[in-house]
Amino acid sequence: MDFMKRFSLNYGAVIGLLILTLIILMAITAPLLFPGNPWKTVAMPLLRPMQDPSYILGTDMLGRDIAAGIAHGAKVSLLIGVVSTLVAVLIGVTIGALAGFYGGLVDDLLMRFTEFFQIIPAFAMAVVLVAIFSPSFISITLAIAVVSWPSVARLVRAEFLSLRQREFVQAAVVIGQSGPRIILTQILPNAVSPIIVTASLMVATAILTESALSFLGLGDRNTMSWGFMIGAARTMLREAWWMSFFPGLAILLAVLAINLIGEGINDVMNPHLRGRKN
Amino acid sequence: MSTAQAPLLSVDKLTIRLPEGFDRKNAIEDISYDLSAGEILCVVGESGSGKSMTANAIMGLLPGYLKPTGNGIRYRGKNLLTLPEEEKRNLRGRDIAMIFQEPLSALNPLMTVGEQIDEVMLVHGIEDASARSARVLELMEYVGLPDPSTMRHSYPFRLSGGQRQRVVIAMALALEPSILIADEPTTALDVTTQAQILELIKRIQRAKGMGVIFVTHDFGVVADIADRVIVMEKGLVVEQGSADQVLNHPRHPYTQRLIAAVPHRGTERKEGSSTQTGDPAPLLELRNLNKTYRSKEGLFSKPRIVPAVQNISLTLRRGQTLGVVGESGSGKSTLGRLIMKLLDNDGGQILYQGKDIAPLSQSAFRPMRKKIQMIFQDPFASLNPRQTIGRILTDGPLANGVDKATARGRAEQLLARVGLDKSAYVRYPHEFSGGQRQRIGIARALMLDPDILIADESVSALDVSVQEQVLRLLREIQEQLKLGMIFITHDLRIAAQICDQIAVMRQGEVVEMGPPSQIFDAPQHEYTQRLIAAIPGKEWHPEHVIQNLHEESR
Amino acid sequence: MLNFTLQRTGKAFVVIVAVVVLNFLLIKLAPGDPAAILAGEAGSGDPQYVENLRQQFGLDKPVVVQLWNYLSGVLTGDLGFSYRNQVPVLDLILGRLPATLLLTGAALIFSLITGVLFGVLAARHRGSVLDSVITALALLFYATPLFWIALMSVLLFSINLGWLPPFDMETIGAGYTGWRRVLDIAHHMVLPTVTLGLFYTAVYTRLTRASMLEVMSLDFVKTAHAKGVPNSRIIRRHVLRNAVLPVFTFASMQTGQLVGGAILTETVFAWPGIGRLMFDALMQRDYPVLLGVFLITAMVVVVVNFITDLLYRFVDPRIGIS
Amino acid sequence: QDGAASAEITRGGTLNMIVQPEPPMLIVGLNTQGPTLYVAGQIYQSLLTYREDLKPLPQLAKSWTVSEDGLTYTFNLQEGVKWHDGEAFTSKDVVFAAEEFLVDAHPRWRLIREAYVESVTAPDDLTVVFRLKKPFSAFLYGFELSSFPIMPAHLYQGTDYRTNANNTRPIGTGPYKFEDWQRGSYIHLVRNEDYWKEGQPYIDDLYFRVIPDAASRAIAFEQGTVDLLRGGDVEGFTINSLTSLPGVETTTAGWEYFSPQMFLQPNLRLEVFKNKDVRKAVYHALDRDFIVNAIFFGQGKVSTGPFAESMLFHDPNIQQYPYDMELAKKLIADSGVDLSKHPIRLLGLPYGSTWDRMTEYVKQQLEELGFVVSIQAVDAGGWLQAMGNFDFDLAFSFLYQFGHPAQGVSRIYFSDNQVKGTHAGNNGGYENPEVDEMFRKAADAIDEAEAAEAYTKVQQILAEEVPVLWMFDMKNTTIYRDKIRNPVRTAIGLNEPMDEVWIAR
Ligand SMILES: Nc1ncnc2c1ncn2[C@@H]1O[C@H](COP(=O)(O)OP(=O)(O)OP(=O)(O)O)[C@@H](O)[C@H]1O
Ligand SMILES: Nc1ncnc2c1ncn2[C@@H]1O[C@H](COP(=O)(O)OP(=O)(O)OP(=O)(O)O)[C@@H](O)[C@H]1O
Ligand SMILES: [Mg+2]
Ligand SMILES: [Mg+2]
Ligand code: NI
Repeated sequence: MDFMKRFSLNYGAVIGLLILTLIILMAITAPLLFPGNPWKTVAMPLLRPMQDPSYILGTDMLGRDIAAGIAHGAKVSLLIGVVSTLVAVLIGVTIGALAGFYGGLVDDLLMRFTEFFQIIPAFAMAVVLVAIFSPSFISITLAIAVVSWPSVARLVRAEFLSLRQREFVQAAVVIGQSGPRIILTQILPNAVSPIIVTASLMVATAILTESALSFLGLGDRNTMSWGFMIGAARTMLREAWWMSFFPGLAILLAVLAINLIGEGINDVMNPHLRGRKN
Repeated sequence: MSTAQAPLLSVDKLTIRLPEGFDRKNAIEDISYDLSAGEILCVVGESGSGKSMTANAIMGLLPGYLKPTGNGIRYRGKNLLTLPEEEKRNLRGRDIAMIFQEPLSALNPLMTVGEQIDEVMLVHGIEDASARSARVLELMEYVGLPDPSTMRHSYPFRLSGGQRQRVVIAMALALEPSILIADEPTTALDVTTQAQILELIKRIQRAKGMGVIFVTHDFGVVADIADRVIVMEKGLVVEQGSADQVLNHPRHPYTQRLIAAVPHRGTERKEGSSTQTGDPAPLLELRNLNKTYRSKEGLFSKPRIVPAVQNISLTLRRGQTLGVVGESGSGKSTLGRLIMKLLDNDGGQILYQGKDIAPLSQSAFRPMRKKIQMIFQDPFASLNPRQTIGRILTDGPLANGVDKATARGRAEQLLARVGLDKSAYVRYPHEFSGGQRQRIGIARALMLDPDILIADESVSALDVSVQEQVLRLLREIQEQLKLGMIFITHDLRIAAQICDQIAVMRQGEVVEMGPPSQIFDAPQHEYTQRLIAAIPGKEWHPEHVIQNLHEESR
Repeated sequence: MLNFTLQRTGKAFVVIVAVVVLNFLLIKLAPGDPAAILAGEAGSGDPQYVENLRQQFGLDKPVVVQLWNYLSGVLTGDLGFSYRNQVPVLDLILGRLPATLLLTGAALIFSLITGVLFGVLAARHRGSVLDSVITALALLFYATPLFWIALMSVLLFSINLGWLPPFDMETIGAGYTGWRRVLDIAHHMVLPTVTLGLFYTAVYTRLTRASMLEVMSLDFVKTAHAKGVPNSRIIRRHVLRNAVLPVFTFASMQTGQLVGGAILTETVFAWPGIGRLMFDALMQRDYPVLLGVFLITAMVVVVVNFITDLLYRFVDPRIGIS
Repeated sequence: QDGAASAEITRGGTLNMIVQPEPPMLIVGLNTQGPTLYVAGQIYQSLLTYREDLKPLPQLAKSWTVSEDGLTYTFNLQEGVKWHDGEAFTSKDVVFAAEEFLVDAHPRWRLIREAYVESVTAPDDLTVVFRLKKPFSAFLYGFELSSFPIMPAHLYQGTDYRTNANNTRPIGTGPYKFEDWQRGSYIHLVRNEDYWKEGQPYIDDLYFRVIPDAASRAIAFEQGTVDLLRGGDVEGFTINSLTSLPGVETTTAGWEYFSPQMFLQPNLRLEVFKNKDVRKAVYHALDRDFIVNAIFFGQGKVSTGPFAESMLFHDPNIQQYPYDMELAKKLIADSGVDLSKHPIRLLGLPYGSTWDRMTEYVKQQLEELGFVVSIQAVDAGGWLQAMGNFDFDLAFSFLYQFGHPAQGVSRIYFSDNQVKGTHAGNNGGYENPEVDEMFRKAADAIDEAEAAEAYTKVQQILAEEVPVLWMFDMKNTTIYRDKIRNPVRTAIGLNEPMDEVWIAR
């Protein structure tokens, strides 16, 4: 496909895809590579990286394998990133589409509603939500989704506002299609690319938010995640840099990869830039 | 100064390669022409033929990845292709100036127009601020801008299209350049404004003895102002010569084709033809229709009120084509959208076969929609890029309860009817040309067996030759199906070609109505008269040229 | 102008009331009885003691009544009383607000200046090595967790190099006054400002670059070229002015997020601002304070947006008429 | 400490400390949290303080006598004591505290007064007499600042204590006066010129700084921004590295009165924990040496039973439960309980990363034993809530023992002290009439030996039944630069007024 070809010419995006694939592979194979529980004490505490070849990234203060933690943590970080983004996109698209398509009072009400969420700092809101509903995979995911949908809603609304005026939408009205049908079959498919771009960037932000929550001690205590690892290691930053360095690097790489991919998609889909490159 | 005979500018075998993956290899190829001082050289050709590219190459304004090659562009002995950037910059604005098509986007929205005119002088080394300031006033006065001392402090958005274009012209004239390049400077303007701007350019050109390269696709404009003409097709110059020669004795078949397609009088339908075949009962009747736009009323801000349609009463019969013409903003589209019920009216009635559809709610009206269909203006925007032609065509019948197989059969039938191959059914819009897309649009409207067809500027976005084909198709269809058609256009010449009746609109009101012959030959209203007077190229009669050609070939 | 102000104020009022109500109800959903917690903290609490506290907080009344009491208090400028801190909420917040405003303001300015600067540089030298370096760095900072940068910069600049103080807003007990104090605060501000701002620097760099490229493709830039305006002047006079407007709008919308980021920064750098206050209040179930912080933050955001709008109207002549 | 020694004392200087977390207020009468006491200990005083072996020492009470029958306690107050606003401190203030202020606002004094105190009177300005309904052997152990804070009657009597305007400017009798409080930043106290101990205190300014991040606090000490760290200010492993800095001294003394003990509280209302063998198995499954050494970096001492080692009446010769996973598994196997059928929640203490590590460790061990465990994530509020509502399966908790078992220990075992809303009652639901009886007997005993006998007995029973799993006695290390002299002198450590602390040049 044309899209694939153009995408493959974008080096950044290809590198991003490569890194992300590796991370996903790591998440999938974690139970095979590091069987058993990543929480388990397996060696001497505070082994430096490479000090013992079977623990290449070293161990933490309880003698847990950092490499195992990173491999197992990949699943949580990615899952929270993806699921929260999906939820946010679902809410955002629904609200944005309704507001943009129907306009008028509906738009006014929905946009005011969106403003409430936008006016409160997203991270503060996430912190409060997670603290109040006690940290768990579900509460963290939902909290991140709840604070990140407004940007999707605004984007979708803007897209709908402009697409609604487009002649092919008017044509659909003229031939007698119903509102919901027009939204779903005429407008939405044409708004998909900016949504995909935003969503891909949101996954990255969600991973960062999750790690920041964990850092503040608001992570899910029953699952290993990168943010948790940094949060747990931060007090020992000076004594055992590797404990926070590697999970930090993992977050950095994952977020970077997703951003690169997102930008790649953007470049390929954005007609403005088409033909300028290469 | 060089000798009088030596051309001011000479373009010699200019070629510009396009990057991989474009529709053709070269944007322009082996272009050669000369421009002398004191002449207006018109460049004509269809969209994409390379007119703008040539102009931009002279200015050195091509994007970095497009590299012009060839023997050179010589201006007063200097080869512009090899001139260092700084020297070229110095020439721009001082020796060679340029005017663009879109007057709004050509001006920086955040600078006053005075500042922008002033800047040309400033960057070319005129240090004396008061001298510049005086010159700004003088220039604004000269291009006919009202009250220059106030207007210089205005921002572009406060000016009308015509005024903006005058500002751009003032900017171009600031340093009395010897060459002025105008790239379709009037295409975005109303006929009346266009006439004024053309007049202005002609006047200045005469007064200053400038060489002007005027890019256009409108033969009427060419006829009005050109000294010499070059015709371009797909990046090649196919014909060049004096205006008389090219316009009246075109040699190249492409030129001939273009000229044959120019809308002109004489092809009008015979008056009364429709009333004979038509149903005496009106198909559609508008009574005192009103629509006023109100900008969203804030809690405390007063709303902006635009009366777009005022007290319009019209009657449309079966088999009749009703033209609606008028300047931009006169409310033509609003009228069309009201009839389609894409907008709610404020007052009056819309009687469809005697039944008032105005008060119906959207859902109540939906089952009736199929009877009133529309052909849109932009063939690129009116087809959903994510749907196949088949889907686009069958969506309507499906929404109206027709089964899939029937709809498909009808779609294939109609594709043939509008002159498209069956294989179009599974293809996507971007695989078609503009003219073909407009045919698809027409097919879509016909899918539902409408009684009334509304065409809003349906051919304005098309090149003349394509425009002509689509118009012919519409006429055929109308004659066969005996629909009632409302044809909205800003071009009186086109309206004259296809309509039985023409309504002239101004500021939401119909000021005059009648058959084309009456509108053209005996316009009653002062506004209509002005419109007619502003039509470019009235002195030139393409139909005669064609006739002559026919006779020659016989 | 007055109309505009009134209209905006009206709208803002509605939004803020909604913010208060929404948060109030949200907090009511929270498990964890503030009275029980306060009692627990005090050593141990028997039911009578807890009940006394509940009564004092007004927690024994129905939620609607509590909401009404709170709202009517807010309307008269009374944000409630923090029983935990034994101080009126407003005093508590106002005492901490300047520090946060200082920090976030500085971070905003820092990130805007650097972001716009780098964005312009990258756009001007589009496709060059400089562009690649700036774009890559922006991406890197965009992807790095804020707290991680904070930790690392403390490690490097405070501990290893000893150049910058790692925490506090000023040298406590030094008793500096006047310029000496300003300098001292500035010295303490460097690290938190930069760490908080870096992410936004990255954001604005990318935004500015994109916006510049977009504007550079517009017709009036072509006109300017055709006028013979030198490149640098085109960038400065024509492109930049048009390109930074959307960046500023975006920045103003981001002020709220900056306060969110301040929670992390204030924690690491012991900055006595409301971000930290909010977090502590949350952890201690000091709900009046939490609500107050949200309210004040919302108001700050609204005010900032309002000012930006006014400025926008000032800078962009197109707005304000339609 | 006088004579030759005092000649060397240098006066002046500033002492920088850390208060963590930032206290909500400084009114000890209304709040007796650690941070509040730490700062307010310099502002307010109480009648007594305690020596490291928990023997009572005079503070605002110059001397005291106890009647033969153990029912009358007479305190003679110091002369010339003034409140910071210049008013004289008198016996009226003590009576106000005992009869009004603390009854309303102090959770522990309220209970003691209700159960034991008949009247408190002031025969003259410098004498206070407490008359008891029945003997209470621990009575004299409840008169340091956290148990019996004394507030100025002339400012508080007849007002709403919680909204009293003076709450923002605490007025006490202590060696330092409140100067200013930049919330989120620092609290500043200055020398009380009119302090009742002639020539004291020696230091001019005290700064208590708020630094929320533990790592930053360590840096602050290292860089010399602060000179003294209290136990808990920095993480365990940092203590070791800070201790090795030149010119730094440490002490673990000064916590004898509180003797905090960390324990694991099974909810005995749960079927699975009703089984004594399961409790014992869990106890055996935990390597408490590992916890103390690896997780707490030596900041603790494995507990031998319900009484902390530094407590009065501590008896080490009771049944012990050393780490033995095999034995633990065998106990479970023998008991016939299928642990996998009883998934449990583990409620951790929300006090920072070290505590999180312990929770994670215990979870691992329990899972090895066969439990299905999920960690109940809570913040401070959530923990108090869960404990107070008995909404937990297995919880970490801790106990301040307040100098005497009758003050601090018995409360978590009394069958009738299962009160919702507090974390420091009998939250596990333990019921044993014999234990109740023994504790009562010991508390009411006038004779020391009689009390000791009852306490030994009760320790034996508890050790056999393990209603809670005593993990370790928390060790709090005070770290300070050696120029700080005399920082810790009594069993209440840094809460003691620093009127004899000085900074050497
Ligand atoms: N910036 C560009 N990059 C690449 N190709 C371009 C660019 N601009 C134009 N072209 C291509 O060059 C050819 C000539 O375009 P040009 O703009 O000169 O046409 P034109 O005759 O001015 O048409 P129109 O009447 O629509 O303005 C076309 O095939 C077009 O697709
Ligand atoms: N949605 C709208 N809201 C407010 N005013 C509008 C709206 N649409 C059109 N107008 C205004 O109503 C008037 C008539 O507009 P309309 O589009 O009907 O004109 P038109 O004759 O079709 O012009 P054109 O030839 O440019 O298409 C114009 O002044 C226009 O600015
Ligand atoms: Mg062109
Ligand atoms: Mg129109
Ligand atoms: Ni003729």
